[in-house]
Amino acid sequence: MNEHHHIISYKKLTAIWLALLALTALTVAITRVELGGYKVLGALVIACAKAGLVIAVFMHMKYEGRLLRWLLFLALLTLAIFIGLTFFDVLYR
Amino acid sequence: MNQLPFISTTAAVDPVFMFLFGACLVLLLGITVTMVIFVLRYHRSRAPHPTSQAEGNLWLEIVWIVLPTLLVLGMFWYGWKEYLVLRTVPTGALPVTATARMWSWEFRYANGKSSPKLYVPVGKPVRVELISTDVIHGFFLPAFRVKRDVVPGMSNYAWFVATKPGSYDLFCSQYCGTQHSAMVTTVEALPEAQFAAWLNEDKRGTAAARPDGRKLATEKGCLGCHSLDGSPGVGPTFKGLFAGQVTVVKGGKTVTLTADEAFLTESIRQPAATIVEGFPPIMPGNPDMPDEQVTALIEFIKSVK
Amino acid sequence: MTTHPHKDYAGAKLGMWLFLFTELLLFGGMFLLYSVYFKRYPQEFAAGGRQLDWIMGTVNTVILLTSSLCAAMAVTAVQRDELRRAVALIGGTILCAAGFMVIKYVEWSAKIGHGIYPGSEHLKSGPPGESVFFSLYFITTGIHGLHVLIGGALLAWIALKIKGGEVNAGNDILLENGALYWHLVDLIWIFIFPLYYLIL
Amino acid sequence: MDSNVQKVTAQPSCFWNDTGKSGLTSWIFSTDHKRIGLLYFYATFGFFLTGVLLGLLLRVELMAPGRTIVGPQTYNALFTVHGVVMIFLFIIPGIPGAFGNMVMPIQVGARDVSFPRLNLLSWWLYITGAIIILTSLFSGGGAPDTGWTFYVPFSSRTGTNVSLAVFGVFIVGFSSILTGVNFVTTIHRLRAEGMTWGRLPLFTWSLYATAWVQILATPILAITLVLIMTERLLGAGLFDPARGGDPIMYQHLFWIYSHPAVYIMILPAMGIVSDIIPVFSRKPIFGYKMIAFSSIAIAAAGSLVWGHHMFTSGMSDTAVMVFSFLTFVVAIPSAIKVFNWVSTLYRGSISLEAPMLFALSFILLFSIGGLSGLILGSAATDVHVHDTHFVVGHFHYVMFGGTGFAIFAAMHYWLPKFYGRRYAEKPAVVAWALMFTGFNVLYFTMQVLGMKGMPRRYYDYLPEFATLNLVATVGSWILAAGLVIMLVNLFRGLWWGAPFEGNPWGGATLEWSIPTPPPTENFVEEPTVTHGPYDFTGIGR
Ligand code: HEA
Ligand code: HEA
Ligand code: HEC
Ligand code: CUA
Ligand SMILES: [Cu+2]
Repeated sequence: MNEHHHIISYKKLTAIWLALLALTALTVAITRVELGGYKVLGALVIACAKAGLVIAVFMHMKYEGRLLRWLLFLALLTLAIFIGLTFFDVLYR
Repeated sequence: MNQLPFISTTAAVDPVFMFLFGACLVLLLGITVTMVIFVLRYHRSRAPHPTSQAEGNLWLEIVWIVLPTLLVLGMFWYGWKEYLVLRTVPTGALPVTATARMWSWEFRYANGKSSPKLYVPVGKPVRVELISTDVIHGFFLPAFRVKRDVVPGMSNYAWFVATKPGSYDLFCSQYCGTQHSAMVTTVEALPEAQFAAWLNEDKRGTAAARPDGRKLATEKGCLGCHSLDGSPGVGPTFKGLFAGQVTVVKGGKTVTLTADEAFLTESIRQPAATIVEGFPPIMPGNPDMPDEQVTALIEFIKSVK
Repeated sequence: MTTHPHKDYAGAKLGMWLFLFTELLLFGGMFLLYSVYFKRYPQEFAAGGRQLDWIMGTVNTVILLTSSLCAAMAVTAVQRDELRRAVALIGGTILCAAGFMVIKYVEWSAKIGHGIYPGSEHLKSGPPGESVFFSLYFITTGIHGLHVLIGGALLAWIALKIKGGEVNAGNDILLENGALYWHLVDLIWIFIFPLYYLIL
Repeated sequence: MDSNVQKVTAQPSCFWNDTGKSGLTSWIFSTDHKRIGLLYFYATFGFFLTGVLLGLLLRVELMAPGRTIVGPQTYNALFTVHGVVMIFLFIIPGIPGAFGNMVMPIQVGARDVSFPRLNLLSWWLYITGAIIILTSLFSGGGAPDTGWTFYVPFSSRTGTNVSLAVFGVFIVGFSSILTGVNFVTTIHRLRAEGMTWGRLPLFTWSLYATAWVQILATPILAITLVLIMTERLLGAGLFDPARGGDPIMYQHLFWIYSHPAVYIMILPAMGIVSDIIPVFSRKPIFGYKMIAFSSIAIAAAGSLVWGHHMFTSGMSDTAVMVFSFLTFVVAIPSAIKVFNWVSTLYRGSISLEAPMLFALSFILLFSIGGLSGLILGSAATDVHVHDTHFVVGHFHYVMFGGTGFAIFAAMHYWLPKFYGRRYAEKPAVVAWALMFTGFNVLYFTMQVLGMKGMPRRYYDYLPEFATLNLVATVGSWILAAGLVIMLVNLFRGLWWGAPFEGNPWGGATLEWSIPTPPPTENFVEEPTVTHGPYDFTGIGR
């Protein structure tokens, strides 16, 4: 039954962890300097990058089949649409 | 009938109804008749075996995707276009402020006059500013096809024009509690001159005439919650209230007070400050009520023994 | 109970992911509210964010990332049949969870001590946006904290199963799913952190 | 109930006489999908009868203006509880929980669902939630009086027991989520050899689409309900305008779930109808692919239209435009389905037995309801009919006339399969005729009332609405009479009626290929599927 697994080495996991810490430091750094609206954008982009790393490696998504990836995309898209459509109200009121 | 420089809300909306109902009726009849014919014609007694095993037909499918799409887009567009009429107030509209509270309406005019019924001049558009002091209500004029929710903390509006004199229903359409269905009043459309006379007759609240407490209690909706005969309601009964003892929750502590004038005044102006034990904190406040009205209400409460 | 001839490994994983989607949307509702109110009260949100302790937030982020690393490593360990090490790594995760909760507790009590909590008099008298910010903060981090507790308990239970030999290299789906749940908790925090602590 | 069916269920492996265990515990702790399905069936149907009784009381109160039998506060509690019970305890769990559980695993050729114990947990969560909801009626400040929509700020202020009721709904929501997770996994993973996506019965397809809505939309309801509780219990003020909150945001969150929820209600019903019509016409369904696709399309597009409940709320006009447009988009896949069903009849060999009568009346009643939905979807007309009895008429047409009638069809179609006995045909047809008539008298009248301007949730009304309200009330009695006849006939038949063995309807989906009632393990050996679900060649009748 083991053929399902792609075993991820400790080394690789540690490397990802270091990258996540570095990104955390980066977010803190860019939100300390005055960038106006960009810092919101920057912080979110970095958060997405971190989320991407966690999902891809820690959660093994990189090694899953296409189905799961599509479904994850579907779930995220749904959330984005819920938020997006609400803004048709919020922005134009 | 329509000599106005703008179209009335009724005249804007009704054709949309006609079009939609017409289209729906045609579709419904078409489907029903086809179904009935098929059922009769291909009933097992007449058709013991199916004579077709067709699993689909691409062209038919395309036709009945494309045609409904076009129809439906037309419906959308027409409905949206006329909706804009409801949202665009003609210039020079008469401003009125409608205040909704549990469970009564109050209409206030530019000159300070206020009234529990909405008086409007015939032929002149009216813009109603919608204000709620507590929960969401709905401002609904079926005769004018107008409806807008009255949301606390939000400035909504509606407009309409009465083309004929008369009395029209005004409902609260958004569910707002026990007496939701009693939150009903009327629009009184008067000929222009008559309306002007009404508007400028002595203004209640500013004129010398002392307000009538019982009438006020009815108009302000007090009696929707407070009974006069001791029976329980949404709020405590007025009967025997004055000078009696009341247990209230004040700032988180339970205390017993005497219902004197100061207490009644506070209860009317800022009911949230002291909540009578056993009742929900739902009474709308009246911070801007003129002093003489408060006095009149208190006099009235005193009289209910 | 019905006995299954064979375990459906991929099915179990699919089921877990589907469940994670529902969690994602649950928090999604809070993020929706956040985005709307942030749009409406940018100043008040910035002011509110400045009142949160970004150092504690950062420390908590590091702690959660580390806990996630431990959880991911535990999966690797079990798959390599290094069961002892797996249990130890799960222990690390739970330790981090505890540390996270302690810091959260300190933060919350500091705020509550200052009279800042949903429905407090302080917030009622302050600017409207501030009350909204802190209510969102408490509810979001509260629900998140609840997930940390559930995730910690789940992993502890799985550690017992590893010790008992029920979860091993040949049958590790339980641990994989437990770890997935834990990563989700981390994932949510990755967004909570900049949105509440940093954007100021 | 075991002993009564013993005679018919002689074969030892029949699921009614499961291994060894007996009595109630063999049911409420069973992980067998058929037993769980029946548990769901009886529970949801029990709540349906509760809700129906409340609906009847609503009508009696509205029979004449003024007080008829209850006071305003009681009336408000009545329609709230009627709505909550009908929506959350009957119609949403109804088809997936009951018939989905009973039939779907067999239809895909599986032994059970993917997570049988989770399935049992779903049922228990459902029952727990239901008990909490019912407790809320008799404790605290009394039965909730907010309407099933729980709009703030009213729901955060009223003194009635809203918090507990909301908590109950929250639990029920979890049950719905778990069912969704279970079904998607089952359909992906447990299809038998040869059961390709193109051979899935349309009922299973519709459950698949429904399950996705359950998974992606229900969590939003969960968080919304949590927020009501924090408003009430903590005074969080997230929707309180005095504290910077926005009541309209509550409505967004509520409808983000609750509009897709109406497709949780209708999609499986459409699936039932798509399965029944070909069987009773002895002809393959017309446009299988389009029907399967339109289920997905309805689920997808239906998730984007929630704002149409808020046209008058003060939402921006741009949003009104967007949501009105998207609402009309949903009508297209619905139209595809209706046209395909009708075409299936063409040149078939139609037998008008009870399941078919209910299925065909579904098409009509759903069409009336759906077309009246278009009037609501168009911005200009919705302003007039919003929050009137026109809306009440609309949703009873789609929910009762649509889903309700589909459930009745399913009861006549599938329950005999699981009991091995059947109802009598004549009374079933009489009951159907009465219900169909009463239904239209009741709800069409309501739509007329709404057009004339009678607002909904009105305990009392002006005299001008009196006659029509009386007519509607009489309609509810005709409907009630039909319902009683149907129930008596159906359940009498299931326990004492004529035997129902083999494949009397001549169905081609897998559930008809196994013994009646089904054995515990469904299939003796894993089936290999070689033909489509509506391929009737070689199936005798
Ligand atoms: C089973 C439940 C169900 C279903 C399936 C639907 C289906 C639809 N509903 Fe309904 N609706 C409710 C349950 C449901 N609804 C409930 C419960 C409420 C009230 C909630 C509350 O406030 O308490 C409500 C309220 C409601 C409103 C808000 C009204 C208001 O409060 O002002 C609107 C507005 O757009 C609407 C629209 C629609 C539309 C466009 C569809 C469409 O999906 C319909 C599509 C169907 C058809 C179009 C008919 C079939 C097709 C044909 C006959 C072919 C020909 C058609 C064309 C060519 C177009 N509904
Ligand atoms: C599936 C959903 C469903 C179903 C089937 C029904 C069924 C009925 N509903 Fe329903 N209704 C709703 C869902 C549903 N309702 C919802 C969601 C609301 C909105 C609530 C809100 O505003 O918040 C609502 C609101 C609502 C109102 C509007 C209240 C108002 O706005 O003022 C009314 C008024 O007439 C009404 C009436 C009825 C009637 C008469 C039935 C009839 O079906 C009942 C017919 C009666 C029978 C068929 C009785 C026969 C049975 C017996 C006599 C019992 C026999 C007993 C045993 C054998 C034990 N309902
Ligand atoms: C929505 C229902 C409602 C309306 C309308 C309402 N009240 Fe009240 N009222 C209450 C409730 C509930 C209480 C008890 C809780 C509290 O003290 O706030 C109360 C308390 C009071 C009290 C204190 C009574 C006592 O027993 O100590 C007074 C005085 C009072 N109201 C006067 C009025 C007047 C005058 C009006 C009209 C201008 C009015 N109310 C309108 C619900 C209402
Ligand atoms: Cu005010 Cu309903
Ligand atoms: Cu809807």
